[in-house]
Amino acid sequence: MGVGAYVAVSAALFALGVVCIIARRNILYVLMGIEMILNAANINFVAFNRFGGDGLDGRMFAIFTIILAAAEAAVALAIVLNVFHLFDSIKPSDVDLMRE
Amino acid sequence: MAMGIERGFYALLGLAALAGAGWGLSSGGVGGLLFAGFAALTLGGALVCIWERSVVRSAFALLATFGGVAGLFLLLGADFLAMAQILIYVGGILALILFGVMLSPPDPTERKLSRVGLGLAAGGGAFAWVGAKVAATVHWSQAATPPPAPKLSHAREIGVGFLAADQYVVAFELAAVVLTVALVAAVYIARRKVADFEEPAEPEGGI
Amino acid sequence: MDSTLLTWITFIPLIGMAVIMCLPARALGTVKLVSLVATFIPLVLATVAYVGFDKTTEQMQFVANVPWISGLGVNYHVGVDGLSLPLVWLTTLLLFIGIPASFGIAKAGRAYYALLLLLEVGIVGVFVSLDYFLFYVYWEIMLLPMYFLIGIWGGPRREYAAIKFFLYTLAGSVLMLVALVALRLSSGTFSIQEMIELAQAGSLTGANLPFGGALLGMKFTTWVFWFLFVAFAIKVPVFPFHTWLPDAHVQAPTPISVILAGILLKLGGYGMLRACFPIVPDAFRTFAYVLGVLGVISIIYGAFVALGQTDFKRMVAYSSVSHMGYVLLGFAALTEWGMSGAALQMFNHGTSSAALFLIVGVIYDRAHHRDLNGFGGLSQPMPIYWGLTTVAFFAALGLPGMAGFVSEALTLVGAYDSADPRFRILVLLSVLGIVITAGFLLWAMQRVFLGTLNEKYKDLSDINLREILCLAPLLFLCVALGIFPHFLLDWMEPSVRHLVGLLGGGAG
Amino acid sequence: MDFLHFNPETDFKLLLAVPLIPLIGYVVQVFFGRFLPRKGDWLLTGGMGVTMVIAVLMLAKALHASGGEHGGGGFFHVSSEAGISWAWLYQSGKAAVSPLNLEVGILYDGLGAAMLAAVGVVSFFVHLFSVGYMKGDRRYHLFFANISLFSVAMLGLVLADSLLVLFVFWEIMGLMSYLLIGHFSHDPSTPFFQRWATWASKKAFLTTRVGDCCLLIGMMMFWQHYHTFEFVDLWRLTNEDVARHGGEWPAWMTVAGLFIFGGTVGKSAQFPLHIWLPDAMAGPTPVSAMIHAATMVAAGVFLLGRTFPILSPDVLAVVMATGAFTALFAATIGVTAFDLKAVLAWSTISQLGFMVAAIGTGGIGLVAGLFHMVTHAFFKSCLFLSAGSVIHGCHHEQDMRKMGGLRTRMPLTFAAMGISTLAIAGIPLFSGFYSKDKIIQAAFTKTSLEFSGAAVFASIALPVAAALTAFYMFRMMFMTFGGTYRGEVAEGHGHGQEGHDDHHDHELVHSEDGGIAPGHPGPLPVESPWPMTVSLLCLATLGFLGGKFWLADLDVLAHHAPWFVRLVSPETLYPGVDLMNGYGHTVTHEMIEHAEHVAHNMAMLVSLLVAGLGIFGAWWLFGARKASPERIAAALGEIYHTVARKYYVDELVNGTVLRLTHLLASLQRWFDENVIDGIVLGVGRTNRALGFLQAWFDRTIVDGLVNGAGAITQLFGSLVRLFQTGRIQQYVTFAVGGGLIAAAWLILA
Repeated sequence: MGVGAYVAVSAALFALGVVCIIARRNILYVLMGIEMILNAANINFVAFNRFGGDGLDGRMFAIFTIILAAAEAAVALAIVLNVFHLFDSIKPSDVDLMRE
Repeated sequence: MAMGIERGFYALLGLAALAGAGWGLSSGGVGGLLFAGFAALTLGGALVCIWERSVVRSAFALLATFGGVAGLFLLLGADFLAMAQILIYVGGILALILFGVMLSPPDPTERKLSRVGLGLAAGGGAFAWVGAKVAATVHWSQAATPPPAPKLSHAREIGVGFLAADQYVVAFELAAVVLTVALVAAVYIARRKVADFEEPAEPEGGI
Repeated sequence: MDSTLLTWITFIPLIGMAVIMCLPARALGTVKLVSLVATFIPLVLATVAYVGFDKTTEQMQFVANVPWISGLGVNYHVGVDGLSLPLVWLTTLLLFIGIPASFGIAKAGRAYYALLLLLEVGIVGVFVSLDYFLFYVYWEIMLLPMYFLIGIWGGPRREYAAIKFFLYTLAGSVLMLVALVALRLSSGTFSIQEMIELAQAGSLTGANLPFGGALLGMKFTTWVFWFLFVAFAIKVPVFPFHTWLPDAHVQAPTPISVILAGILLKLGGYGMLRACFPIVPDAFRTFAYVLGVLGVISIIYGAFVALGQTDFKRMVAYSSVSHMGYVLLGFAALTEWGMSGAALQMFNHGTSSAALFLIVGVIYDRAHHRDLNGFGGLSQPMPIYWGLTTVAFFAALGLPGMAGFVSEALTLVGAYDSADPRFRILVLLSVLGIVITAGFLLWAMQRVFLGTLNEKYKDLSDINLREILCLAPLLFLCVALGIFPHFLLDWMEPSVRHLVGLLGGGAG
Repeated sequence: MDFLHFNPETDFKLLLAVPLIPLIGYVVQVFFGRFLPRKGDWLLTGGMGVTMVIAVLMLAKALHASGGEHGGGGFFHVSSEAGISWAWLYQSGKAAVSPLNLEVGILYDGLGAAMLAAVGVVSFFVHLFSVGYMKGDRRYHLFFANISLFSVAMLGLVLADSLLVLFVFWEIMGLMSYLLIGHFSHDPSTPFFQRWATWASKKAFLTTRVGDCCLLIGMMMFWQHYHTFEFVDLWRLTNEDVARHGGEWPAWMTVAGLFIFGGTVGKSAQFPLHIWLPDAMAGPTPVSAMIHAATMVAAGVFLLGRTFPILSPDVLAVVMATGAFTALFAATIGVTAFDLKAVLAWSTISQLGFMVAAIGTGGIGLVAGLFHMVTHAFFKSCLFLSAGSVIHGCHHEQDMRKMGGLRTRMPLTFAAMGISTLAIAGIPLFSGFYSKDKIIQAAFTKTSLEFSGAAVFASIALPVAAALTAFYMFRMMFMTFGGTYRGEVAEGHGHGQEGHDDHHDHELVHSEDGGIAPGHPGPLPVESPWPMTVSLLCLATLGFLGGKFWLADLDVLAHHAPWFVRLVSPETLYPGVDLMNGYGHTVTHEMIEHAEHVAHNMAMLVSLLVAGLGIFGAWWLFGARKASPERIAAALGEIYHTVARKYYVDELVNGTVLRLTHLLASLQRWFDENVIDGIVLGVGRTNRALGFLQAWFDRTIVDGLVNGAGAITQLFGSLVRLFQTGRIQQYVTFAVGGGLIAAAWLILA
C-alpha cells in the first residue's frame, strides 16, 4: 500500500482523537484522545520514514514520542487524581476555576 | 430506541470494516488486506472508544487502536517500534488509564449521543474534505509499486542509533531525564495530602 | 588625559545613596551622617576644581571623554567651563546645606535622603555633560526624584503640585528629545561642541533630513530653536510657562524648595546657554528681541503678582520668576556685560532665593502657616531672625553692596547698550520691576516683622543654631559677591566673551 | 607749614581712612555692641570724632592750597591719576584691560573737602547728642551702629569718583534711612510711633527708590554713549560732544540729564517726590537732624554739583523751576505746621528748593547753591537737635501749642536755636545770610542776562520763600520759647504709658490737627543733659560763623569772597571744562561780571528787606500777639485748610500711585491665577468635559452601540471573555476549528 493510505489512516485517527477530546465529558477521554493523536503522529513518522527517507530518523522520533507519551500519561493521571480530589468530579466543565 | 442506535452503529462499523478489507484485498493483495485489517482495527477501536458510553469499554476499545497501530508499524518494517508500542502503550499507558477509570467515580449523566453524533459527523466531514484537499496538493513520492519489502531491521541498529556519538545520544539522555522528572512529579502530585487525615482545627474566635 | 574629577563629583552622591539603601530604615542617625558626608565630599572636590580652574582660556577643562554607547555614537563626554563651574559649585553647596536643613523631616527619612542624593547626581550631571544624549539622560534623572520629593513629603495639595511639575517638565523634555533627535540626524553626532562647530560653519541646516527639515514653512533651525527654547523656558521659568513654580514651591518641603529655587531654575538658563543658542545662532539672533520681551514681561509680571500674594512662599516663588526674567533679558541683549550679568544673576539668585526659602521655612516650622497678614511685629520675639531676614531681603532687593545689585546693574546696563535699539524701552520697563520688587519685599517685611506684635506669636523661639548654620553661608555669599564680584566674574569672563563671539554679539 | 600741603600718596590713604573708621566701628558694634560697656556708644562717637578731625584737617589743606583771598588756585585731585585705584568688577590680567573694567578711586576737590568737613562735624555732634537723647532706648546699640554706617555711606558718596560708586553709596544711604526711620517700629513702648514708623520707613525707601531708578536710567544712558562712569571722563566727553555739535546739546543728553535730576528730586525731596520727608519725622530726632538736614538730602544737591557740566541748559531750566516751586510750596505749608519737627521738615524741603534753584541758575548760582548746602547743614542740624532737646525736655511732646515759655527753663537750647533761626532767616552776621544772599543774587543775574520765564519765576519765588522762611521760623521761636508753658504738668517723670494712648488715638495719616505724636504729662521742662547742650552750642557757633569768618576781617557784608567761594568756583570744580551751559554763547564774561555786580547790591537790599518783613510779621502775630493767628486762619478758611493739609499731595499720591499699583498687582494676580493657570487647568477641564459630552452622546445617541473608546475595548473584552469558558474541551474545539478555517483559507485563496 502507498504512503497516501497510511497518511489517510493517521489523519482519520487524528480526527477521531480530537473528536474524542471534545465530545466526551470525562477527563479520561481527553487523555485517550491525546493518546490517539500521538499514535496518529507516530504512524506518519514511520510511514514517511519507510517511504521517504532512508535513515532511522523517523523511527527514532516515533520511539521518543512513545517514551514521552508514557511520561505525559503518568503526569496527566496524577493531575486527574488531584482534580478529582479537589473538585470531586472529573467533568472538564466543572474544572473552570481559571474562568475569570 | 437507544439499543437500536447502538446496534445500528456496530452494524455500520462491521460493514465499513468489510468494505475496507475488500478494497485492501483488491488493491494490494495480501499486504493490502493486512493493511486494511489493521487500519480497520485502529479506526474502529477509536470510533468505539468515542461512542461507548461507559469509560471502561472505551478504554478497552483503545486497546484495539493501539494494537492496530502496532500492526501498521509491522507492515512498515518497524518491528522494534511495534513491540515498543505494544509494550508501552498497551502495557503502560492503557493500564494507567484503566487505573484512572477505577479511581474516578462512575459518570452518572452521559451526554446524549445525538450531540456526540452530530459533532462526529461535522468534524469528520470537514476533516475529510480538508484531508482530501491537502492530499491533492501534496505530490507523493510514491513509486508505482512500493519499494522492495523492507528487511526487518534489528534492534541493534536502533540501539546503535541511540548510543552512536553523532546520532541520538543526547536526545536519549534528555529523554531519560524527562522521564525521571515526570515520574517523580507524578508521584509527588498524587501523594496523599496530610490534611486528608486530620480534621482541620476550627480557628478560635470564629470568622 | 581624562580627568576623573568631574565623574567623582557626579557619582559620589550615588555611592552615598547606595550605602544609605543598605542601612536599616531605623538607623536615621547614620543615614543623615552618610548623606552629609556624601554631599560634603563633592563640595570639597568642586572647590578644588574651582580653585584649580585656569581662568585665561574659554576651553572646557577637567574633560573626560569615554565611549559609552558606541552603537549610537554616544560617549560619556563631560567637561566644565566658566559658565558651568560656578553652578556646579553652587549645586554641591546647596545640597550640602539641604541635608542639615531637612533634619526635621521624619517621614520615611531614608528614602528622602536617598532621593535627595539621586537628585544631586542628576543636577551635577546636567551641568557637566557635554554630550547631548548624556545631557538628556541626566535631565530625566534629575526630574524623577523631584517628583517623589514633592509628591510624598510635600504640603496638603502635594499630589497636584507634583503631577503638574512632572508633566510640565516632562512636556519640555519631550520637546527637547525631538530636537535632540533632529540634531543628531542632521549633524551626525551627539557632542554639543561638534554641533556648535557645525552651526558656526553654517552647515547645521537639517538639509539631509527627509523634507530638508523645513516643516509648515519654518526652517529647520527655527524649529529646533523654538523646541529647545520652550523646553528650557519651562524650567527657567519664563512668563507663560511659569504656573507650575508657585504650586511646586508652596507644596514642597522647605529644603526641597530651597534646592528647587536655588538650582533647578538655573538648569533652564544654563541649558539655553550651553545647548540651545550656540547651536542655532541665526535663529537666536532673529528671535532675540522676542526673548527680551518675554524676559521683561517675566520681570514686571512676576513682581506685580508677587505684590498681590498673601502666601509668603508663593510671593517668594513669584519673585524668583521676576529675578529670572533678568537672566533672559541678559541673554537676549547679546552684549558681553548683559551676558555676564545674566550668568552672575543665575548664581546670585541661587543664593538669595535659597536664603529666602530657608527663612520662610524657619517661620513655617514655628507658626505652621504662611499667611503674610497673619503675622505682625515678629522682630520683637525673634530679633536675630529679623536681622538675617533683613540681609536676605535686601540681597533679593538688589541693594548695592549685595550681589543682586551687581548682576542686575550689569544686565540692565548691558541690555541698554545692546546693538538692537529696541532693547532700551525694555530696560526702561524692567527698571519698573526693580521698584515693584522693592515694594513687595518691604511690604512683606512690614506685615511680618514690624508693627504691633501679634499676640499669638509672643513666645516664638528665635532662630536656632542649625538654621543659622544653613543660612550663614548663603548670606555670606550674597554679601561677599556684592563687594568682590570678580571672584565669580573672572571665572566667567572668558567663556562669556567666547559665547558672545559665537552668537555674533557686540562687545561692551 | 608744609604740613598743610596736599601730597597724594599719604593724603589719599588718609581720605580712605575717613569712611573706613566708622565702617569698622559699625562692624564691631553690630556683632559686639551689646556686650561693650555703655553699649559701644563711646566707640562710635570716638571713631566719628577721629573722622571729623581728619576731615577738618583735609579742609584746612584744601583752603591752604586754594590760595589767597580770591581763590582760583586749583585744588582737584583724582586718585586714579595718582595710581591709587581698585579694580572692582574684573581683577585678573587680560580682563582688566578690557573697557569693562571699573576703576574705583577717590575724587577730592574743594567741594569734596567742604562737604567732607560738614558731614564729619555734623555726624560727630549728632553722635554726641544721641548719647544723651537715646539713653534708655531698647535698641540703643543698634541705633548707633546704623547712624555710623549712614555716615560711612555719606562720606563715601562725597569721595566717590564715578557715578556708579556714588550710586552704590546713594542706595546704601537709602537703606540706612529706611532702618533709622523705622527705628521705633520695633519698640512697643510708643505705639503711635510704632505704627507710624512702620509705613513711614517703607514710604521713604520706596519714594527715594523711584528717584534712584531714574538716576540709574540716566547713568545707563551716559554709559551707553561713553562707556564710562568717571566724572572727569564724563565731563570731558560731554564737552567734546557738545563742541562737536557746535554748542547744540544732543536730545538724548537732555533726557539723560532729566533722569539724573530725577534722582535728586527723589533724594532731596523736591516736589513731587517730597512726600516722604515730613513722614520721615517718625524717626528719632537725631536721625532727622543727621539725615534730613545735613547729609542725605544734601546728597541730591551734591549729585547736581558733581554732574553740573553734563546737564544741558534746558535741564537746568527745569532744575531752577522745580527748585523755586518747591521752595515756595514747602514754605507755605511750613507756615501752617504745628508739630515742631514738621515745621523744620518743611523748612528743609524749602531750603533744598533754594539750593536746587540756585544750581539751576548756573554760573555763580552753582557756587551759591553748594555754599548754602554747607551752611544749611550746620544750622539746620543745630535746629533739629535743639528741637530734639526741646522735645526731650517736654517729655516727648511735639505739639508747639503745648509748649511756650521755655526761654527761661532751657536757656542754652534757646540760645542755640535762636542763633540757628537767625542764620536760616538770613540775617547778616550769620551764615545763612551769606549763602542765601548769593542765591538771590544769582537769580537776579540770571533774569537780567537771560529773561526766560523760569528765571523770572525763580527771582520772584525765592525772595517770597525767604520771607516765609523768616516768618515761620520766628513763629516757631515765639510759640516754643515765648509766652508761658502751656504743657500739662504732672508730678513724677514716669514714662508710663498706661491709659495714655487711649483718649486721643491718632489715625495714622499725619494730618494737620490730630496726628501729632502724643507727649505725656511730666514735671516742668528742664535743661537737657550736657552731651546734648554741648553739641547744640558747637553747631550754633558754626551756624553763626560757618558762612563767613567775618570776625577775622570784619567784612560783614561779604565784599571779600567767603571761604567757600574761594574754595569752590566753576573753574576749580571742573578743571578743563568750559561751562557752556551756564549762559550759552550769546553772553560774554564781561556782561556776566557786570550783571553780577549789579545783582549783588540789589540782592543784598532785597534779602535784608525780606528777612525783616518776615520777622516783623512773626513778632506781630505770635510775639506780641497783636492779632490772633487763629482768627486769620479762620478768615482764610478753606485756603488755610488746603495749605495745612499739604495741598492733599499725600492723599493724591496714596490714591493714585499706591492704589494703582495694588490694583495692578491684584489684577495680575487674578490674571495669573485664572487665565494662565486657567489655561493649564482648562486643558484638564476640557478633557473632562469632552468625556461627559461623549458619555452623553453615547448614552443618548448611540444607545446600545459601542459607547466611547473605553466601552469598545470593554466590549471586545467581554466578547473575548466568552471564549474563556474554562472548559478545556471548548478550547480544543476552538483551536481545531481555527486551524481548519486557516487551512481552508490558505488552500482556497
